[in-house]
Amino acid sequence: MELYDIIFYLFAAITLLSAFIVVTSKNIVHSAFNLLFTFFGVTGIYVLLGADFIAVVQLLVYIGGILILLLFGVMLTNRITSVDIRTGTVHIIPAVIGIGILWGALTAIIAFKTNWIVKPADSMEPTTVGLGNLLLTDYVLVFELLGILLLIALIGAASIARREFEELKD
Amino acid sequence: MYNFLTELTGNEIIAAFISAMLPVVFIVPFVIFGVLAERKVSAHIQDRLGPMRVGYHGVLQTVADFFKLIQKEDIIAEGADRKFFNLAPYLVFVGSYAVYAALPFTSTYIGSETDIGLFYIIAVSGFAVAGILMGGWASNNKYSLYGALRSAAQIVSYEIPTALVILSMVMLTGTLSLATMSEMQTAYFWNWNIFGGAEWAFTKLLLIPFMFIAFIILYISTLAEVNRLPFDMPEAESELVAGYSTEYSGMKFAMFFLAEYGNMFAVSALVSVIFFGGYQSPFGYLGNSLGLQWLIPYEQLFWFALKGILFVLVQMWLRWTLPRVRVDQLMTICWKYLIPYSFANLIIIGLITLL
Amino acid sequence: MKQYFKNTWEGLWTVFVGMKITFKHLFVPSVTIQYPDVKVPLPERVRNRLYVNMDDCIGCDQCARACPVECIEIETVKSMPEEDLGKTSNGKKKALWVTKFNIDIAKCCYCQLCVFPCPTECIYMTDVYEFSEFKREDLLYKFSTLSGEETLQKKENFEKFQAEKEAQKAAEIKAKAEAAAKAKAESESKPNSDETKQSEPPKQENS
Amino acid sequence: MALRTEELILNVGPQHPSTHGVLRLEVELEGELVVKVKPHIGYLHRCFEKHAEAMTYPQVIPYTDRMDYLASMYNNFGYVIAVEKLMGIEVPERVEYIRVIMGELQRIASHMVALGTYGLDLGAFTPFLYLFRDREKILTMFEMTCGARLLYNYMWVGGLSHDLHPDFVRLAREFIQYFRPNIVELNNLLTYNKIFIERTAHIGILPADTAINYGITGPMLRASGVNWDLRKNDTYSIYNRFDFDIPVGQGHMGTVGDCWDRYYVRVLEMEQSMRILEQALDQLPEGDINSALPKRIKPPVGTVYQRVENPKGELGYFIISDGSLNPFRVKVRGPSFVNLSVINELSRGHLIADLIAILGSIDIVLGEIDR
Repeated sequence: MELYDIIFYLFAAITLLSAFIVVTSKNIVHSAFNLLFTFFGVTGIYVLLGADFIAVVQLLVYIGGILILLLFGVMLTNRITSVDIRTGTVHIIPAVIGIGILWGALTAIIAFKTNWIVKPADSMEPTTVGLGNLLLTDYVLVFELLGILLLIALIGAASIARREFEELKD
Repeated sequence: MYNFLTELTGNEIIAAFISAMLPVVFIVPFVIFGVLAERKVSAHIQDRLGPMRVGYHGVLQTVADFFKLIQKEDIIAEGADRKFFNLAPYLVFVGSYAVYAALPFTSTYIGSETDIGLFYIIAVSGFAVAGILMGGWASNNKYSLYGALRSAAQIVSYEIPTALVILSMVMLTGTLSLATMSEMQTAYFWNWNIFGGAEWAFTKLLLIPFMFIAFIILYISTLAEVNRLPFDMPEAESELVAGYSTEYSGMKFAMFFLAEYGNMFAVSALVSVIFFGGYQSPFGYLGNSLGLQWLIPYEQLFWFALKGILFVLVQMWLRWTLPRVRVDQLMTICWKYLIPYSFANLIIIGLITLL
Repeated sequence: MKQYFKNTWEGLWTVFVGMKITFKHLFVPSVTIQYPDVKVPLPERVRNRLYVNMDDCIGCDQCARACPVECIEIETVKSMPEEDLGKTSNGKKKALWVTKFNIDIAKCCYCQLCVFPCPTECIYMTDVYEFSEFKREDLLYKFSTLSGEETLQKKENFEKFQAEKEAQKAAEIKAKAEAAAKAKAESESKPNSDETKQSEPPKQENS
Repeated sequence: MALRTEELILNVGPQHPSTHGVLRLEVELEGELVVKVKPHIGYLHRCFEKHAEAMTYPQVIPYTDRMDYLASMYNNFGYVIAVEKLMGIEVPERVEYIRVIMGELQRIASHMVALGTYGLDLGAFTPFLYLFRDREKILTMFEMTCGARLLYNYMWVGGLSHDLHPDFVRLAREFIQYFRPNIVELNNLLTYNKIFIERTAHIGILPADTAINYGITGPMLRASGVNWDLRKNDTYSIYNRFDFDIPVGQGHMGTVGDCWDRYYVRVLEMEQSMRILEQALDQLPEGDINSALPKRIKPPVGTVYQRVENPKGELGYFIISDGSLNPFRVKVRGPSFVNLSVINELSRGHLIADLIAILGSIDIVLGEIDR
């Protein structure tokens, strides 16, 4: 076993385990924090795949941004610890059967129908330049539209969250 | 470094482990020095003596404190969420430690010679926020939670001016790699980015004032990112007791401390790499003039540490001078002042580079 | 807009001014001292631990009465007529055995009110300020020079003396009563003129 | 958008770095906005007023020291002139001058603590220590004179416990020379600092009418623009002989009566106190300080109310005498206690950080509030 493999399995284990806790945990804050480890594990796998830029974006956007906001929301929710989320104890047997069949079929197809191409891994090349070129040439319209969309969302969020403080003052 | 160790030990796992542990060899002595320096600087600014007991003029005070902290009882409040409470200090430390992976200590030692080092540093500093939030929440204390929330809001906001300034520098230098950026500012101090970069041209003169503005913006926002006064909202002693670290004691508290001081050096090093040539000597190398090539990395390490420590000292100097800003003023400074200025600066630097 | 730039400038400038001041102070010699190694000389009037010079104490109890927190406790026993307790340094004659002179320094509020009324200036405040103890009982200072046995003995002496005196008095009274009865019997016209002498009460043993 | 939210109750204190003692503020918060503040006091209650009934008149003086322990001299001052008024004692000139000198030095010392801790509340540690360094000089002078640094028991009914130390006048003059430049330095370091101004200007505005309604006195009232100082308006001792100004808040940096004004009024008062000191030191007569000391303090039956301008405001002593050696009743009108009552009014709608700033600007001493 090489170093590469060890790290891969480490990250995979982190991702799967924490993802499992995210789904099963009864405490919503625990779920949110475990999501952090899921994202982190995914980041590691991105790095191993040679997608360094995507990995950093994952770190920046998901951990540094989205997850923090999520935690903000969760933490400020009323009575966080006493929230009772039902985790599917009602129809557990039909659910297991249904998902089992679906999952079995999918794995069977993947296992038997796919033509696996085995070739040595590419040496890691920096992807930043390529990404930058693509974003500002082929996909420039999408890029700009997304930017505008996000801006609109930002302004909308700000205007919703805005509150008049004057009523409090007297 | 990694390759060298692989050859030396013959096992890449051990080599990877050793090269990953190397920054610890730097951080721990630095923290011991940093805490002492903080106390001494504050003492002398305030006409006091500071620690004087342990060792000559108290130089071993932090070592003694460290041993004291190890021995301390590890208190976990009853209402705390034990798992996350225990995990949080380490997560915060991981966040600050991960930054060191991309810092070029010398031209030969850099943790990861990745091409996107700057971007990585911005991203990874968000990791500490998660740790702080976790610690604040798990403490089950209102002050801690306030501290954590403030900290998160603060760090997320101040990433923007940092990123904008870094963006303008990336435009100027055309690289995201810290090693390359340092390499470009080689030889003498007038080649540093703060003096307009390596090329001699009319643009260099034009750039200098805007570089200074960029430097000040970056320095202020890094101060905020590492929660130093005047932006120490999360800890805000007089308001929130000790913020997110209120409930911590013993070694876990020391972890927070380690992370804080580690972060201080990391951002100072970042500033020195971006504007002050990183590990480059300002006056050329002694090793070159003496013909001793092996000396150069050590000289570089010296300059790197010196510049970093210098900025850390300025942070301390500021801390003992200024009052704390209020939490909404912190946001005002960020959104109404730093971001517009850095935007304008970005555009102007872009225009000048196009010239 | 003008205000905006003014704010920016003021912010930076005042920070700079502040930094200049603190930088200057970096090179100002420190005003603090290394306390247990170096000590500030105390002025002569300094008020710290109370001390009683028992040689001069006459047991008058004025300090205990002046104390607002009642930290001084004094007990005295009258001396025997044949005993000579000597004189205080300012010439007052001592007449009481001070069997107990306790100062609970933990209660003391260092107000110095006990010092002024003292007629012989035997209680005063010293410049000793390091007298912390591990046990609270150790803060109860006992100044009396008499040992327990001596105290008992003095008390016994006094009681014996008192008893003797009383017996003597009783005998006297008896004798007088007898004499008075005799006198009365002899002549009823004369009133008992020495009654005032007889009714003189015995002196209090403690004040 | 009506989101259902809930107020958060936060207990600030009694163990908190900036409640200046053992004060507990029950704060109702909406986010970080203060909705309501309810001060809970009494953690330091020592029954001063009840105690005084069991004490003789001179024995009460050490107890007054312990009320506002940052301005003990002034507490003594108020008490002794109240008893003197009750007994009709005229004290010698020299005693009057010494009392004024001590009182004004105490005012400077008390304001130093107020300003220093105010900086500390806002996160500036250094001015605090600079001011404490200077306060030490005043305390040393006090120690030279009466032997104590904090709880003096210096002023007695009809006189003083000790005469001035021979070096005192020289040291006091030196102190004035030394301290004037330090005020300038303090102003540059803290008062005019942009961050400090931002933190304090327009915060916790106390309008003059509210201040009067609540009975606020002292620098707090003056910061609201009301020219009211008992040293001038209801003069006692020999304050009418000195030439000094009463600084009032003018809203230089924000609105009249905001935290910055309250802070700055104290800075200006230190300067005025030094003016009084200079005059008093120049005029200080020679003489015996003990000539008016009564043999036995046994005031006639009657009541007296005497108020003085303590560093924090109007400190009043109401004493009922039944003709015995002990006062029948001593009631104190403490300035901090009254000034604290306005905190809810001041801090409503501000942030927690502002609450700290407002509390600091009131300059409370819990020893006097709880008594």
